[in-house]
Amino acid sequence: MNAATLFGLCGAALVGFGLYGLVTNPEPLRKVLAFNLLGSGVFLVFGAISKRAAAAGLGGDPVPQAMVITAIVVAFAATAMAIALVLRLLEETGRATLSSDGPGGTSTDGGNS
Amino acid sequence: MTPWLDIFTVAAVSAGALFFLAGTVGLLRFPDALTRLHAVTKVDNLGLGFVVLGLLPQSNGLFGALKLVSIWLLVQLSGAIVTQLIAGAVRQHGPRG
Amino acid sequence: MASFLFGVACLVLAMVALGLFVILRRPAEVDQMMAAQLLGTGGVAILLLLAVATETSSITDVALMLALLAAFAAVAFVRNASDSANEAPKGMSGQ
Amino acid sequence: MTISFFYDVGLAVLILGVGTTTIFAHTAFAAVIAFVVYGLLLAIAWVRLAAVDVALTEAAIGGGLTGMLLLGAVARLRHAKVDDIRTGLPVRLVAGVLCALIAAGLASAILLPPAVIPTLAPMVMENLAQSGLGNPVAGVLFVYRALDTLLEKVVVLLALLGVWSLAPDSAWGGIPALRVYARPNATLTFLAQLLPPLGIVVGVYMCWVGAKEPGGAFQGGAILAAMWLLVMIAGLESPPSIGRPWLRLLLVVGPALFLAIGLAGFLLANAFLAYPPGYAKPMIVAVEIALTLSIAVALGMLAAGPPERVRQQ
Repeated sequence: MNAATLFGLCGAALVGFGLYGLVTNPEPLRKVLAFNLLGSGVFLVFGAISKRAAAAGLGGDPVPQAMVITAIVVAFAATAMAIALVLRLLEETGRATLSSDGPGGTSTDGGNS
Repeated sequence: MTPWLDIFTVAAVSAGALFFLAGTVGLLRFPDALTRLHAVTKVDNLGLGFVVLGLLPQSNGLFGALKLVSIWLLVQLSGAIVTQLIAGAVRQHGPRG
Repeated sequence: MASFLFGVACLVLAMVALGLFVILRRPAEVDQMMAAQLLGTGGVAILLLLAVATETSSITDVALMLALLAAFAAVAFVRNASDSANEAPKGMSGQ
Repeated sequence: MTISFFYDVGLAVLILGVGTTTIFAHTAFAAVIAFVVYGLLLAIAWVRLAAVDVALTEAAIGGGLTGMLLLGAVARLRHAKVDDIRTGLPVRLVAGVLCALIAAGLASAILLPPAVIPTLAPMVMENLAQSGLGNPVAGVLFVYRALDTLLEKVVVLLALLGVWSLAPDSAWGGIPALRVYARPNATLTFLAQLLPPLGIVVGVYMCWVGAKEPGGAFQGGAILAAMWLLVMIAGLESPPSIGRPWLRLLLVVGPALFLAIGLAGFLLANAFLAYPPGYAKPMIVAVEIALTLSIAVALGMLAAGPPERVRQQ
């Protein structure tokens, strides 16, 4: 077991936790956090794939690394958008919740892209 | 020459690690927020200082050594100011904040 | 020398982990604000040790970045706490 | 070898622990703090994956800017009415099992690598010399996958437009609702006077060193954005109103220059986004400098949020 496998497994577990938080947590802000966790788990899996493909004197394959850099910036832009939506929701309705039909309806998930 | 420099590195870096240990003990054991803050910032900064001192002979060239020292200075400065900020927040809300 | 530095990095990482464990479990927000501070020193020490141990000088740049942004994050934490205190005195959770 | 393995295991466990804290923490504030710590820890982990460029980006964006953004939201949502709905136990159980299955699927993809591991590293290194760059990641970003990088800038601008358009009509053209310190604080003012000059030097250094070593426009821009936000939070400079011409000019100068050079590629090198031989490096450096400015302004405005107040002239 080397570093690549280890952090890849760590990334896989983070994807699981992030997805769980996204599905079960009713607060929109916490959903955004969970979505970010999910995303960074995927990035770590990419990192493991990049490290595994080390060749030509490099520590890792630069193509997945460049993709992760792009993805981090895009994830930040999406998070900013999601947060702005949550705050606008609060301004309009005075509540920070996604369910409109009372208890039980927590499966709708907006605000994340 | 080189073995002496290596011994110096080992000694200073070990001293730095010891200070990190002390800082964590303080964080665990001290009774209130202000003393814990003190343990985290002051002792850990000293630990970092020793680590940087120990790494100086191993760094590549004068530029690398200067960079190490300036990182330490940056951490030292920003750490000191941020600690003041946190302590101000503690005072505003009472010591148990 | 490299494995010694790695060993020290392990030790510092363990200390940071222990500190974070304690800090994140304490209910008072003031304690939680120290988390960024802890990584600002401990994380920088780990990265500098790794930079020399693996002979990759660019890791020093990551340490520089971490030092700058840990201070930035700490400011954001304090801003948040002082905001909430001004708006609602009961906003802070007691111990 | 063994000692570095211990280190990796410790770091992975710590990241998992802090990551789960962001999901299971009781208060949103604790969750966000854990997320910031998680971002800074990930930067340390990326170093171990031989991805120093990613580590720099993650430290700047994951640790700094995202934390700033989320903390602002926590402060506003603190007094919001939250319906106390809890997801029922059966739903949580089913979700847990399904999420564990997905994680297990990903883990098996990691544990069972293909017989021949695909890699593009040799191709990148073969062609890197032509571009005159020394950093393979910068080479991928600005030469082989330049279209991705260009489109990403467009995405960031579109997200900014989206955030701005969420403002009520009456606030259009106003200044962003960035939360600042409620009262002047001498310590913070001192920090905001001291740190930004250092940060600007580091940002410019990151941008400049990016052609040769890890670093580049993203990392430099993110640092500059963080320093700008620090000055605005401390109240030394109020956020600009979104209608300011210089703001809009800075926002588009990077993507516009990139696009112009891309279109010039049709004339000079017979392909979109191709660089004429011999001029690749100066062109890329020019694009990087313009992009650093645009990214800094765009990220800073994204973190500052939609416009709220109209006064300020």
